[in-house]
Amino acid sequence: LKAGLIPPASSSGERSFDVVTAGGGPAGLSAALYLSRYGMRHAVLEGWQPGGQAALTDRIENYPGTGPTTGEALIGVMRSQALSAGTVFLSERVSAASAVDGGGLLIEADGGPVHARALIIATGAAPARLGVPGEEKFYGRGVSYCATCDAPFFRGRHVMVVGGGDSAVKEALHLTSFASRVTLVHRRDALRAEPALADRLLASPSVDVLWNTRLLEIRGTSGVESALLDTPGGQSEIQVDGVFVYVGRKPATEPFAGLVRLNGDGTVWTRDIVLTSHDCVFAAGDVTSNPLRQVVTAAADGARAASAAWHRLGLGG
Amino acid sequence: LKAGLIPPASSSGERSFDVVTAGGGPAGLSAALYLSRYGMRHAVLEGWQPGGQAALTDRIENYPGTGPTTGEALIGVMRSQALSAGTVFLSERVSAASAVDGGGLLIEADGGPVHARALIIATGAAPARLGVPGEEKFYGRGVSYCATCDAPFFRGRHVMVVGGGDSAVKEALHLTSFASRVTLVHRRDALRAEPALADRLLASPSVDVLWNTRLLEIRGTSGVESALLDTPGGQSEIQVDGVFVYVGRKPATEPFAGLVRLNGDGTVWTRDIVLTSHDCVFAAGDVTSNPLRQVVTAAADGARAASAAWHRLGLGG
Amino acid sequence: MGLLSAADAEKVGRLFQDMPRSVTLRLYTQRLNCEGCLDTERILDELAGLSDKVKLEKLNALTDTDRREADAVEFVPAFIVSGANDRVRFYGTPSGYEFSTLLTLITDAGAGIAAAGPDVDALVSALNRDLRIRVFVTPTCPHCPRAAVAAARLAAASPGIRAEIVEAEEFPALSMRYSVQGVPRTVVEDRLFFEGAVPETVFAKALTAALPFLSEPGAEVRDLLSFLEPDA
Ligand SMILES: Cc1cc2nc3c(=O)[nH]c(=O)nc-3n(C[C@H](O)[C@H](O)[C@H](O)COP(=O)(O)OP(=O)(O)OC[C@H]3O[C@@H](n4cnc5c(N)ncnc54)[C@H](O)[C@@H]3O)c2cc1C
Ligand SMILES: Cc1cc2nc3c(=O)[nH]c(=O)nc-3n(C[C@H](O)[C@H](O)[C@H](O)COP(=O)(O)OP(=O)(O)OC[C@H]3O[C@@H](n4cnc5c(N)ncnc54)[C@H](O)[C@@H]3O)c2cc1C
Repeated sequence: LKAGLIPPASSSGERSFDVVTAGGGPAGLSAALYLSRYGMRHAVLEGWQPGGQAALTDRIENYPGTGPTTGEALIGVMRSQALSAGTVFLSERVSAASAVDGGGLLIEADGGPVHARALIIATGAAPARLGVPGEEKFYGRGVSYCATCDAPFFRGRHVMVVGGGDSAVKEALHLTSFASRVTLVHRRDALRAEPALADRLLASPSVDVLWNTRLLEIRGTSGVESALLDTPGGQSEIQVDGVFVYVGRKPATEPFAGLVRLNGDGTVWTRDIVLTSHDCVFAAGDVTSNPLRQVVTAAADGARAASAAWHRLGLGG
Repeated sequence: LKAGLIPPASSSGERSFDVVTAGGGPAGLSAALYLSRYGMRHAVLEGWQPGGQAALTDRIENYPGTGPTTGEALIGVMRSQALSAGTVFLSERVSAASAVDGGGLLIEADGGPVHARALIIATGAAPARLGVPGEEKFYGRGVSYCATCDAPFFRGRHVMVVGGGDSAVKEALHLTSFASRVTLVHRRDALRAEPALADRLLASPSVDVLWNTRLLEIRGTSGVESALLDTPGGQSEIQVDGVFVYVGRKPATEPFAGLVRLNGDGTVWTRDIVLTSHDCVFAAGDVTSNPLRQVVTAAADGARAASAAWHRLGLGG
Repeated sequence: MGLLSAADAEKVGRLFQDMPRSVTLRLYTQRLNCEGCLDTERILDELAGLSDKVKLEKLNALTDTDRREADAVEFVPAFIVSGANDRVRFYGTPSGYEFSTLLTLITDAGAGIAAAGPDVDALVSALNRDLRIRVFVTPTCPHCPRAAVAAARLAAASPGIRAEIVEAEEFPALSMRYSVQGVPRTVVEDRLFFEGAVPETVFAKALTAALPFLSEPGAEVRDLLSFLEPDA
């Protein structure tokens, strides 16, 4: 077993901590680093995607304080900072969390219950689905939500990217190194992505953009063969070998729906950045509605949640 | 002239930008990086302390994503990221800022007026003074706000540190390598500093702590000779050769007092983390009352302020 | 063994190689009674070894007295960073943050970088006397490089100004004479002082305002930055 991976047992044989952080993305890792420095007994339940969305990003140029880097490298440093400060990592997913009568929280995870005096929700978000016919059927066989992961399968092929925000544009750019042609389909007439990215995309010779266009259906037999589009000039079907979907993210808050108040879009309701409707529960990063969803904002929220938890538990004078 | 140091003149010969950021600490540098990537015409008026407080810190261990580093190195990377993304830096201090009839902001700086459509206040904070007799008189001659700078003058001497937070404890620890004896004076009965630091301090044989004690006066002739204290046992005067003051920070908001609403403690009043009482003015970092004052939180606030300014000016879809 | 890592040495070497003109470090040392002399010589030797754009001239403070007097060198170790002019000197062993100051002094001299702008022009034309600026620094002081470089750039801009960077710990008597217990502390002509670092333009503006005070006879000492206030 690797150091830091062994769940410490409490006297009663249970797994119990001062603070549990759900989520191992930048928000969770930063919270862990701060909690360790505060000297608190704590564990990170990092779910099934250690490192979070950031770890899957090819190139990060806008994290202040590191030069351009890969998501994997940046997250790698964050994780090892927390590890060497004493964080316990459990690769388990939280399925439910509830308040215990008389105080404390009960967290249900893959490996059994975990007890904590405070909880930090940093479960981030997962890609939103388009909800069109064929999307579910061809997932993993031409439909993807992660260009960084799947681009190599489309070397020399024609791929479609759906979306117009930062993620769609970044990943479309990434795909140009693999695919022979990238068609970006966007339902508006301008990109929402930051100009530094958008300009690069529009200048790329292997990219064409279909404005004011919606994807209606993904078609094929064993794999993706074509896409049916609703364009300003009417419906049209074009041949593609793959479809990459970047139409927003869905916060991973189901396990906490009974514990804390959620906003209409499923994010955790917060005030003062990290406080939730429950005294001993804090939230950080993409799982909240805090403005701007970036690595640096998630990391800052994580630090703030750790500090708030520390003060809440009365260990910070 | 170095690249990035030349103020661009607008058609009318004035200095005019989409966004001006006041302050060149982590908050201002991060804002600049994001503004550059958004493609906005902007300048940083970095005041007299380029890099801010962080640049003056010897060792930073808790910035997620870099290993332990020096403030100078961390800030150096942040600054060069912004520079290479196209930020204009002016080493000027803002003395006043006001709204112009018909829209826009007029910012008075050392080099003359600057016009902007939006302003980001990221002027951080400076060490707070105790306000006791002798403090002003002996500044630079025994009274200091920077142990890292001045510790060597107190080799083998007895110094006093006033305060109980992270900074006081960090700097008291630093002083133990120079002074023969360090007396920490704290007005409460417990340290507010993070345990990783506090434990190290309390374990140090050359440190003694006077709890529930206030410094009343710093005395001497040409330099510091003694400190008058108010202790639980009554007033007492003890001989010291130097006094290092770490009793919090004073936000640098005077130039903006007429432009935006301030909180009672002088910080800029904000909602949604970075919005101020003026539509086109944003605030980030230690100048706000946002919880936790750290490099990572300042950097995140800066990114959020840049994003808010971009959306406000209608350039973000 | 080198003081710089191979990677740093390469970086610094490249920085020097890119300088438009070469720079000579004129070093004064003596064998006896000089704690910092050997270390300073090692540091400068190493820097001079990185590029032929940086030359090191070694003088003996006790025997090369004519040169020493011509250079007005009062203490050892001392070196003059000589590019387009001879007006910037350093007293003491440049280590820690002072090492980064030294690198900037060299690259500034090699690129002819000087303070500039209307405030600096105003100072240069108003200057009716020579000025000696002393900046006291320590190796652990992160603000100090900025204060030292500002003084050096003012000196580079004006033939009447000489900048002396003083390693405060190495010259305790001198530090004591100016009651230095906090750095950076900048002292002009022994009569004006300020703590901390300000941009060159602000420094120039304050100096211009303070020139009449310096011309008055007397031993009164004043905070230079107080001349910036409108009522001063
Ligand atoms: C394609 C793409 C490109 C991007 N590029 C950039 C960029 O260049 N710069 C930038 O700053 N940002 C970028 N971002 C945004 C950035 O990745 C996110 O803002 C950031 O990762 C959010 O961090 P987080 O910790 O809040 O959540 P996440 O990174 O989403 O991490 C969530 C964590 O929670 C865990 N988890 C989920 N459910 C559970 C559960 N039930 N129990 C336990 N654990 C759970 C997951 O395993 C994961 O570890 C990009 C995002 C995408 C999608
Ligand atoms: C001794 C000490 C140790 C610390 N250690 C750590 C640590 O280990 N880890 C950590 O994360 N944080 C640490 N911090 C905290 C961290 O340094 C601050 O939270 C951070 O620097 C705040 O950034 P900021 O950009 O908001 O403001 P600042 O860093 O204060 O920067 C303010 C900027 O505004 C400029 N300015 C001021 N007035 C004006 C004006 N009128 N016009 C124009 N510009 C102006 C200044 O020149 C400066 O560039 C430490 C702080 C101190 C004092």
